[in-house]
Formats: sequence, structure tokens, C-alpha cells
Amino acid sequence: MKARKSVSLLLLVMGFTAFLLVNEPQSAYAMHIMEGFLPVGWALFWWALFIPFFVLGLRAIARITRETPELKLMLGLAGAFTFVLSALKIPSVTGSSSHPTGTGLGTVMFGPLPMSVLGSIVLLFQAVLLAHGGITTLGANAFSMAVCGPIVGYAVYKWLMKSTGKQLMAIFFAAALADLTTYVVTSLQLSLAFPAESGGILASFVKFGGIFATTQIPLAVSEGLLTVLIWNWLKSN
Amino acid sequence: MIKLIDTLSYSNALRPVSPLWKCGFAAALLLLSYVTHPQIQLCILLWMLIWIIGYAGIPAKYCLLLLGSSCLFYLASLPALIVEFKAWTIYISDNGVQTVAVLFCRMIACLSAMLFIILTTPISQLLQVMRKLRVPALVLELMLITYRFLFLFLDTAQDMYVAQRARGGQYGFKSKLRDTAVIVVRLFAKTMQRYRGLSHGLISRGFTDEIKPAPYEAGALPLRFRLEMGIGIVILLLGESWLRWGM
Amino acid sequence: MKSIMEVDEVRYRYAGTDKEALKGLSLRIPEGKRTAICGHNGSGKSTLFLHAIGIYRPQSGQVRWKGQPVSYRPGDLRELRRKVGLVFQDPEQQLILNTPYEDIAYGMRNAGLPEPDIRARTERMISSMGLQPWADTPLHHLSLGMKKRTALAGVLALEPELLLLDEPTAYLDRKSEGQLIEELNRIHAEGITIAMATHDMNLAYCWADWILVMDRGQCVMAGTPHEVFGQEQHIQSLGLELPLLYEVWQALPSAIRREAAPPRSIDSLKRYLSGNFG
Amino acid sequence: MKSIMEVDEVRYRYAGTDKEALKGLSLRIPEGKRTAICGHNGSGKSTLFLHAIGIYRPQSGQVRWKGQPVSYRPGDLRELRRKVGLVFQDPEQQLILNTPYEDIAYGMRNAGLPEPDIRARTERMISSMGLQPWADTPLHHLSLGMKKRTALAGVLALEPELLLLDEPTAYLDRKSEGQLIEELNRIHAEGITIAMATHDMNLAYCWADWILVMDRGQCVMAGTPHEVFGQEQHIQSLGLELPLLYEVWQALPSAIRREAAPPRSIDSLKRYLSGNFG
Repeated sequence: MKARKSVSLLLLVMGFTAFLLVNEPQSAYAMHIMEGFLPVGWALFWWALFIPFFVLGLRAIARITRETPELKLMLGLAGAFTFVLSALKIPSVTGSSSHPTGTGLGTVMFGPLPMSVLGSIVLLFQAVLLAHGGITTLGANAFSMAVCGPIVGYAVYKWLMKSTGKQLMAIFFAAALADLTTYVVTSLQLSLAFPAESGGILASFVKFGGIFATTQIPLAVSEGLLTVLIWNWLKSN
Repeated sequence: MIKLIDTLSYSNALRPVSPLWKCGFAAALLLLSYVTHPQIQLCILLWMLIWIIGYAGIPAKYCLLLLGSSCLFYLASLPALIVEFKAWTIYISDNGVQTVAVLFCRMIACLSAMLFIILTTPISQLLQVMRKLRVPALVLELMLITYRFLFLFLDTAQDMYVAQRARGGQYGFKSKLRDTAVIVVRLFAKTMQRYRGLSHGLISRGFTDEIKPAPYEAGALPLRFRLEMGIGIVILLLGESWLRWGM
Repeated sequence: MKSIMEVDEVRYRYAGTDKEALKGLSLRIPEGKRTAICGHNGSGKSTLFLHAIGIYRPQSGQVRWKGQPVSYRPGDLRELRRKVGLVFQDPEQQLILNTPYEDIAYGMRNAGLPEPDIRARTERMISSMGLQPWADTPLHHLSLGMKKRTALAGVLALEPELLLLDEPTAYLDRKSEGQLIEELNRIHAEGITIAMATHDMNLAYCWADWILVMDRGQCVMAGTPHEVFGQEQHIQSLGLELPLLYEVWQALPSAIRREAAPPRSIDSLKRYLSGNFG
Repeated sequence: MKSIMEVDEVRYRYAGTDKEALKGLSLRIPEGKRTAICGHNGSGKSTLFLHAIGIYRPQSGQVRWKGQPVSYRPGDLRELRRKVGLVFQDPEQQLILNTPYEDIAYGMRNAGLPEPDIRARTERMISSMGLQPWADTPLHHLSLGMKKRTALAGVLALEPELLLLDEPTAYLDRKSEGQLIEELNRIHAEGITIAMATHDMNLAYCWADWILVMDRGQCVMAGTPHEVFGQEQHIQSLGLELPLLYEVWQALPSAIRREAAPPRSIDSLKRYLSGNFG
């Protein structure tokens, strides 16, 4: 009896979740860990991990803007551009629409370190103006989206450019893998904070990863394709 | 959504109240939400709703809409938290259900404290508070410019999207992807154009190396609010100690 | 008078704002005429146009195309947008591809026309608009007047039955304005109904067959130019100015005006005066 | 006639283009007058203004401020930019802080004025521009007309001696245009020299004391409105149109015009006609 009730509850929850993830155009924002979700220890831990990267990025920016203060204007505008990029609706290969993260394109354009600063600013504005994500969880979100995503994207781009020289392929994988990295790191953050009863962190990682894979993997492919199209246009103009 | 929060933050009844006080208050409640029992957390939620809907005059429907849509992440994570796999059987773990319940109370309390801040305090005041907290000037300058042009760029992108639909675009996967790429490219060109214009505009106004922000202006905090904040927090603390040590 | 498009008691409020952009707007765009829709910025002209092509959907009330309520199914909407062409105020918003040649073909490609057709029509549009020398010039090198003509060409290429223009002459110098108006008259002569939103009363007065005046989301006046501007008091109470030519005419001694209808262009004024007093 | 600023044989070519934007431009802006600089888009008006505040440096030729060649040392440039205020065509280009109140103070803070002064002047500007109700509204909630007034207020707060305006009425509706012109006349009455670039010949005709006509990077005509527009042929050969009021006046029978000077506003035309023929 109890088992049947549990199963029906389970089905209900799963159906509801699937419905929301597929039909809710804000599903990509849903990858931002929400306010108050992480236990206090983990929230602080990710802040501590994120801040050194932020400081590095800030120092890189300070260096360039000291020589040419006008570049501040450019970077601020680039921040607004990145925000709008993350607010655009793009079609996903599954047919629903979603929001790109824009980290791949931003990394290739502005470099990974400035992107960590711009990305964090964008995340803060998303928290404050859209109520997506949160302040206490900003460290964790920024670490996955503004630090790991750009670094992996950049590394992939450089490596593919060097080994194959095919720029479009490099761009595609840089953008798609930057997206995927964000998704993997977020799943990891969640599984560390909420290990499964049986199977611990690994099982939990599989569960979280499995849920978000439904939106995030198609999104990564779409964003890769989109970034390639953008790059083609930028070059032809 | 984005314009909604922004507009409310400028037009609500608590806007003139000192932003530093509001931020301090919200920070204290965030902290409390993290360390207290669920009963206290639900009290925090109710108390915050009174501030947001009652004192700030935010329409209840917007407040609930924001609370609800923010819970999307929570809902999406539910299966992962309560479903367990063991030896090829799927079951709902009682511990999981309990975790989820506890988590919900903490999260909703934190969320209400955050909504209080973002619905009652405009970004420009948040920037001033951050300056008081010694966030580096460079970060604040970048945020200032980003915020200033965010709405302009959003409108531009929206206008181009409408124009594409008017011309029969944004129809089908390939055309949507291609048309979106065009918007991004156009927007990038405009960003660069703006950059040139803005640098001339600011240089003509005496910009040399930094954007000097307006100085912090301390708004007053009515005594009535001050008392409610103080007494309320003391009551919450007492309640928590009673739950904890059964005084 | 048959109307090609009717708007009936339409209300529309933008999300997150208190003010209604359209407050029970009702109006008719007469078929085969040149209609000018006048009003201040913010009187709801652009919102009306976005309803006319089904981008916005009335929150109450109805939009009718040739007597039939507009259907909002995606397929029907595409059909509607092929019959109703909208030229936006800012060509930057509307131009999508790199060169006039590519951009003019954009709408036709979306409509799924066969490639040879597209090529033929594009070339025809380019030459009739006098854009040949710039057909392959990147758009950002063109002047505003040229961009406006390209935007118009891109819409006309789809051969709409109703052409809507949002402030088509805004910020054009008089020469480009003249060229554009000439172009519109040519199109009108081919049987296309044209409606133009403008706050330039001089233009509305001398160009339109039919005038609609909008104010704060409602249509407050409708009629021929003489009917509408004859109600001087009403026009001025809306904060709109009278056309210069009309004012000058009214200021002339009645011995000169006699019973003649007020002239609607500087040339006809000149002709009248020289014919009678030359 | 004393000039406040002179431009002498200035040549300027944008990097990466073949065409010279200024081709040996020479002109004088007379002190204490309202000057209109007319010409098509692309005739070099904006480039001229950027030279006037030293953002561009002439590639040959000279810019003189009150008879002295402009010095391009950073300190002197800051001084120059405090005396010469430039209002750009697009207010988004020069507004940076969040609200009119904060933004108007920006230039004064750069100039290093003491805080109490800044506060007093800002409040004075806000009230004289009629911006009180919007002083603390974020800029992105304001209309274009309001943004233009804010930009103007921010420049005027520094009490410049010469005010340059690039197409100040572009994209404004007639009502906002009227308010702006009134404001400019008030400022001019306080003794500030004003020069405005515009391609609206009607505006230039009825507002300016002195008119300069630019064409392809050169100044081709200079004089009072009557002198300049008296050369009808020359104006038209430049592709510029005559002011509507002037054309109407010329169309009137000479029995009516007699020897009177052409009126420069519709009201003075009406007054003339009713005074003589009423």
C-alpha cells in the first residue's frame, strides 16, 4: 500500500518536473542553484573557491584599463551584451526553446579571465533583476558558469585550433563544451551537497545529471551551432 | 519579468528607506534562515511577506509569481533528492522526503529575504551599498555601465525579433537558429558602435580615468521600522533558543 | 467605403505596466485609400500596427481583416503577414541581412517562394527603387534614406495588399522624403492600400485621402483632410499643430481665399494665387 | 562681429577611409548669437563639433578659441571642454549614471567642484528644465525628449560659454521640440552663445540669428537667414530645400508682400496679414 502511494507520488513529481523542464522557457536559468538551496558550508566553500579566480580576472582587467581607461566602457557594454545573449530564446534541438549561456562566445571574444568577471556580473544581475539564482549561491553558480565554463571552452578552443586548425569545429566544441561543463559542475556541486543514501555522491551525481541532461545536452548542441553561425557572420562582415 | 522587478524596485513604498538598513536587515534574516529550525524559517517567510506586500506595497500576485517561478529549480531537483536506487529497485527514501521538507523551509525563507531586497531596493542603491562594503571600484564601474545599457540592448534585441517575425522569420528550427544568430551579430555591431559613441560622449563631459559615482546618501529609517526590525529579530532568536534548548 | 482592416474595441496593456497602450481602440482602414494616422509619440500608433500583423493579440476586442476576425494560428499568421506588410520606423530594426540585394530576398525566402522567382522579383524591386548602384553595398555604408528604401523594398517584394508604414519620413531630409512619397504614390496607383503613422501634420495634410487622429490609445477623429483640419479647435486641444499651409491659407484675406478649397500643396497654392492675381 | 570660435582650413580624414570628412573647412561662430549650421547628413557637421571640443585634432589647419589656437595638452583640453559644452544627437551617448539627478552632477564631479555646489547647481538645473517629477526616475524609464533635456541639463550645469548641439530636435515630436527651443532661447538670453547643427531648414530659418551652410566638408554659405535664403538658387543647387514659410511667402502676390521682410514665424505672418488686410 505504502509502496503504491510512493510510486504514484514519484510519478506525479517526475511528470511535473519533466513538464516544467520541457515547457518552461526559463529552464536554462533553472540550472542556476537557487537561493538557500545549498547548506551553509557548501555555499561558503564555493564562494571561497570562486573568489581567487574573480580576483585574477579583475587584475587582468585592471591592467588593460589602466593604460586605456575607455576600455572600461567597452567591457561594461560587453557585460550588457552578454546579459542579453543569455536572455535570448534559442530553439533547442528537442523542439522547445531555451536560453543560451553565452559563455562560449564570450570566452572566444574576450578571453577566459575577463569573462569570469563579466560572467559573474551577469549572474548577479540575473539574481537581482530576474530572481534567478541567488546571492548565497552566487559563489557556486559563478564557479560553474563564469569560471569552469570559460576555462574549459578556452582550453578546448586553443587545443583544437592547434591540433586541427579547423576554426569552426573549434568554435562549436568550445561553446558546446563550455555549456556542458557548467552543467556537469553544477550537478557535481549538488551531489556533493546532497549525497544519495545508497551509492553516495556518485549515485547522486548520476541522478542530478540525469534530470538536467534532458535540457542541458540539447541546449549545448544548439548553442554550439548558434555560436558557429554567429562566428561565420562576424567574419563575413 | 526583468522590467517588472526593476520597475517595482523604483516605485515601491520602501524605496526612500535607507538601503544600508534594508540590506543589513535582509542579511541578518538570510543568516537566521540558514541556522534556525523550520518553524522559525516559516515565521521569517511570513514576516517578509508582510514587509514586501504590506509595507512596500508590492502587489501580492507579483510576489507569489516570483516565489513560484524561483521554485522551479527546487521542483526540478526533487526527484534526485527523494528517489533512491538500490539493487535494481526504485524507492522513495523517508530520509529524502525529510531532507526535502527541511530544505523547502530554509529555501523559501532565504528566498523571501532576497525578494525583499530586490523588490524594494533599486540597483543604483545596491551599488552604493556595495561601495560602502568596499567592493572594488572597477567592479562597480563595470556594473554601472552594464546596468545602464542592459535595457537598451534588450529592447534592441526584442525589436529585431519582432521585425523578423513580421517578415516571416523565426519559423522552424533552422530559421530560428539563423535569425537568432543574426540578432546576436547585429547586437554585437551595435555594441561596438555604442562604445565609440559613449567614449566620445563621456570624454566631452570630462571623463579621464574613472566614472565618479554619486555619493551615498543616507535615507532615514522611520523609528517604527527600526523597532519592528529589532524586536522581531529578538523574538525570532528567542523562539529559536526555545526550540533548541527547550528553555 | 469598404474597409480592408478593422479594429474593434481593442484593449492592450504591456506586461508590467499600469497604463493601457490601447484603451478600447476602434478604427477602420478604408480599402484602396491613402490613410494617415496622426498622433503624438505614445498615442498607440505602433502598438496598433503590431496588432495589425498579429504580433500582439488584443487582450479584449477584435481585429478584422476584410471582415474576418484574424486567426492566431501560426500558419494563418504567416499568411496574414504576407498580405499586410509593415515597414518599421527604424530601418536598423528591420534590415536583417548584409546588403540590399540579400535583405530584400529575406521575406520571400521565408515565404518559401522558388529561387528563380525570388531573384527576378528582387531585381525588379531594386531597379524600381533606384537601388542598383548600392545593391551589393553593405547596409551600414548606406544613408538613412537608402536604408528606408531598402526596408520598403523588402516589404513590397512580397506584394502585400495593405502596406503599413510607421513614421516613414522621420528624420529624412526633404529630398529623401520627396522621393519616398513619390514611391508611395506609385505603389498606391498600382492598387495597394497604404496607411502611414506620422506626427508630421504637414505631410498628413498634403498626402492623405483619409485621416485618423489617435490620442492616448483611442481614435478620436476620422475623416478627409478637410473635414479633420476644419475642426481647428479640436486638433489644437489635442496638442497637435495645424498644417502650415492650412494656417497660411486661413490667414489670407478672405478677398483672396474666396470660396476655394484650401490648397494641399505649395504648388497648388502658387498656381491658385498666380491664376487669380498673377 | 567677434567670433568665439574659428575653424581655419581644417582637413580631417577618418582612419581607413578614402574620403575627407573635412576638406579645408573654414568658418566662424559669432559670439553671443544663435547660429544654425545646416547641411545634409554627412556634410561634416558632427566631425566639426568633435574638433571644437578637441576630441579630434585637425590633420592640417587650426581651431581657435577666442582668437587663441586650441592647445591639445590634457589639462588645457579639460579646460576647453568646460567652456565648450557639446550635446550629442543621441542622448544615450552621454548619459551614464542612473537618474537625471545623479547624471547631471557627473560633469561637475569630474570638474572637481565642491559637493555642496554640485548639489545646489544640480537642483537648479533640474527645476529650470522642469525635470523635478523625474529627478529620481531611472533613465531607461524616460522618454527620448526627457533624455535630451537631461543631457542638455548635464552640459549646462557646467556653465559653458559656448553650447554646441548636434541635431537637438531629431526624433522629437513637435511639442517636445517647442519646449526645447524655448529652453534654448532662455539660455541664450542669459548670454550663452549657441550653435546648432540641423538639417531642418524650417527650424534654422525661424530660430537662428546666423546661418552657416555646410556641404561635403566645407562651409559654402554664411549670413543672416534673409541673406542665406535669399539665394534660393544656391540653396536648391546644394539639394537643400527652402523653409516652407519662406516658400509660402514667396508664393503670395507681390501686392500683398510689398517691400516687407519675409516673416520668420507663422504668427508674424498672421500678424502681418491681419494688420494689413484684416
